Amino acid sequence: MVELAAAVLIATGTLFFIAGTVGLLRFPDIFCRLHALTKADGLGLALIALGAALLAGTPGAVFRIVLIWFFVATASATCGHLVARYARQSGAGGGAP
Amino acid sequence: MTDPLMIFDLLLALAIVALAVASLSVRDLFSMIVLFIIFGLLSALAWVRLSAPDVALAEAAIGTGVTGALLLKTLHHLRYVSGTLGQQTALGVTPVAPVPMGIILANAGFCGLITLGLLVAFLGAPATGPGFDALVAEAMPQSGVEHPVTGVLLNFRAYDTLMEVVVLLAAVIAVWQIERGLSDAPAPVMGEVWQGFARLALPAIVVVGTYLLWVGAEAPGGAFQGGAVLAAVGLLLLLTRAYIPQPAHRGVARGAFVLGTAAFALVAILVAGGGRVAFEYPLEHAKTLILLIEGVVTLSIAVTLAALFHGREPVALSEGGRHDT
Amino acid sequence: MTTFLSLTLIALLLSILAGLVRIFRGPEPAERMLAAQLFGTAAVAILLVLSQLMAMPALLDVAMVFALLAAITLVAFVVLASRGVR
Amino acid sequence: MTPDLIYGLTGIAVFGIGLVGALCAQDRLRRVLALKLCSVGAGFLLVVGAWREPPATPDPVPHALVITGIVVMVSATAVALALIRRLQTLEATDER
Repeated sequence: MVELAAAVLIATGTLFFIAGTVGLLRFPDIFCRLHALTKADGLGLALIALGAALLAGTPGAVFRIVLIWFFVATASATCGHLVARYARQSGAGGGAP
Repeated sequence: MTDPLMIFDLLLALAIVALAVASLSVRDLFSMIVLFIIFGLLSALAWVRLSAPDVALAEAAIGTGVTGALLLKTLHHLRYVSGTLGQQTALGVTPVAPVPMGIILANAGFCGLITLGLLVAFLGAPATGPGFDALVAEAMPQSGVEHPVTGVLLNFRAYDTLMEVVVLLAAVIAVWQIERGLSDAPAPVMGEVWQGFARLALPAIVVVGTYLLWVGAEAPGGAFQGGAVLAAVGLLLLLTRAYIPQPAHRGVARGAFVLGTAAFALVAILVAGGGRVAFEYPLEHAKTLILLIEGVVTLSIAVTLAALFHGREPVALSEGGRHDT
Repeated sequence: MTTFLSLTLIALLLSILAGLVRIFRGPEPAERMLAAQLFGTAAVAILLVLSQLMAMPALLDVAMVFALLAAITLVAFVVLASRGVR
Repeated sequence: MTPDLIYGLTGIAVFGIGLVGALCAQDRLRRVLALKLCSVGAGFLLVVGAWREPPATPDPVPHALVITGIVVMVSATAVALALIRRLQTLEATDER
């Protein structure tokens, strides 16, 4: 039962990653791509981490997975903000004011 | 039924070779560096697939992280100095007297021959040679640590690791001779989001670095990987100019550079006192000695890598000097 | 279960390779760095699955360092690139 | 087609590409990067030599060598890039 739940979680996580890549390729300007990217890989990784945590038995592994997810979530949010600010300052991405 | 993991290996191998070709052939220098960073990322995954997590840690932290940041800094310096900062693409600077095409093709041909020779040698070699794993496994109980790679690095081949720390010391001495001067670049406006993240993440990274150092005794990790992670904190502080190196701090920096080598050599020599050869740790103290050396070497590596990234000796130049990034 | 995890591994790696197109085509440097950021996170996901598949809990530390690597290179890019813009 | 054969061929290919790049690239940064590719290719061959069939653990000695190689390579790259930055500064001041 747990394996089935983990499999479903990991599958949906992978779908989010694929959506993130499609968003990266198809969206017109940098801000849409940024939006697609940080959402998709943030949530995608969260689901995969949850699936992996279900499969991993020892509490040590589960704690490390949660730590990794938390660090990646905050880091990708901050970096998304930094790139957006840099893109706006350098006048890129469709000349948004 | 082909094992799907083999398909993953084939895909990864093709991606690594394609990225290697792409990063050397793309014209824009910035794309070259980004492709190199992704090449390093995928090659670290390849190390993991070859069940070498220690090498993957070292490749990710040092081989791609510090090297990638160094390359970005050098590219920025090229555009800052040549005044083409606004320009989006910085193309490769072709030298004054370009090498004629004939010589380049000849070189490429010879390299092809060398690679062919390597290929023949690799395919002809016996599948699994004897190797050292039996010897190491048998000697592990006397090494004082459980993880074989750390045992090899810090005990059986400790002399080689000492020389490696000396190489790092020599590199930072060379870099401080090459480049001098204070950088007057303005502090980048990082914004509150970054300050909040930095206040949360930097201490966490220091904890992860120390954890990597400690776990090295029984699992992949150790002095170099831990030192590289701590150096990453130094890089972030230097980049966001939270810490600007001052001439007064040079004494402390020099002490930290030499600390790793000095402690390693001192322990090696002192241990040789009681009728033992150098580097032959007494069995009951082996683990504590190894961890003592690893701790000091980690600190020294972190400061050295950060200084290598900063790239210049922070001393005020008399004749006006070069002030840039 | 293992074949299912291997298939997700292949899907994640394909998502990285598909994203490489953005690196070649991306007009501005910021987009190239974004793609590198996505690949860093995808590599962390691959490692989480691999640590299950190869039964090596040590891969979680490798995943942690991967996450750190992606953050370092991106901050280096943003700081160095924005210094020249103003 | 075990992993060690696949990654052994990758290592040789990456080493060959790095060698061609190191000798034939005109641009300084590209040559430094090509040398780093050579060192990764060589590392591949070492770790492939250490690989054993899954139940057995791989040979730790080549892993230690490759870790040492990575650290030495980053020191060499740092010195090379410092020299390149110095050259760039001198060339820029000559032009002005």
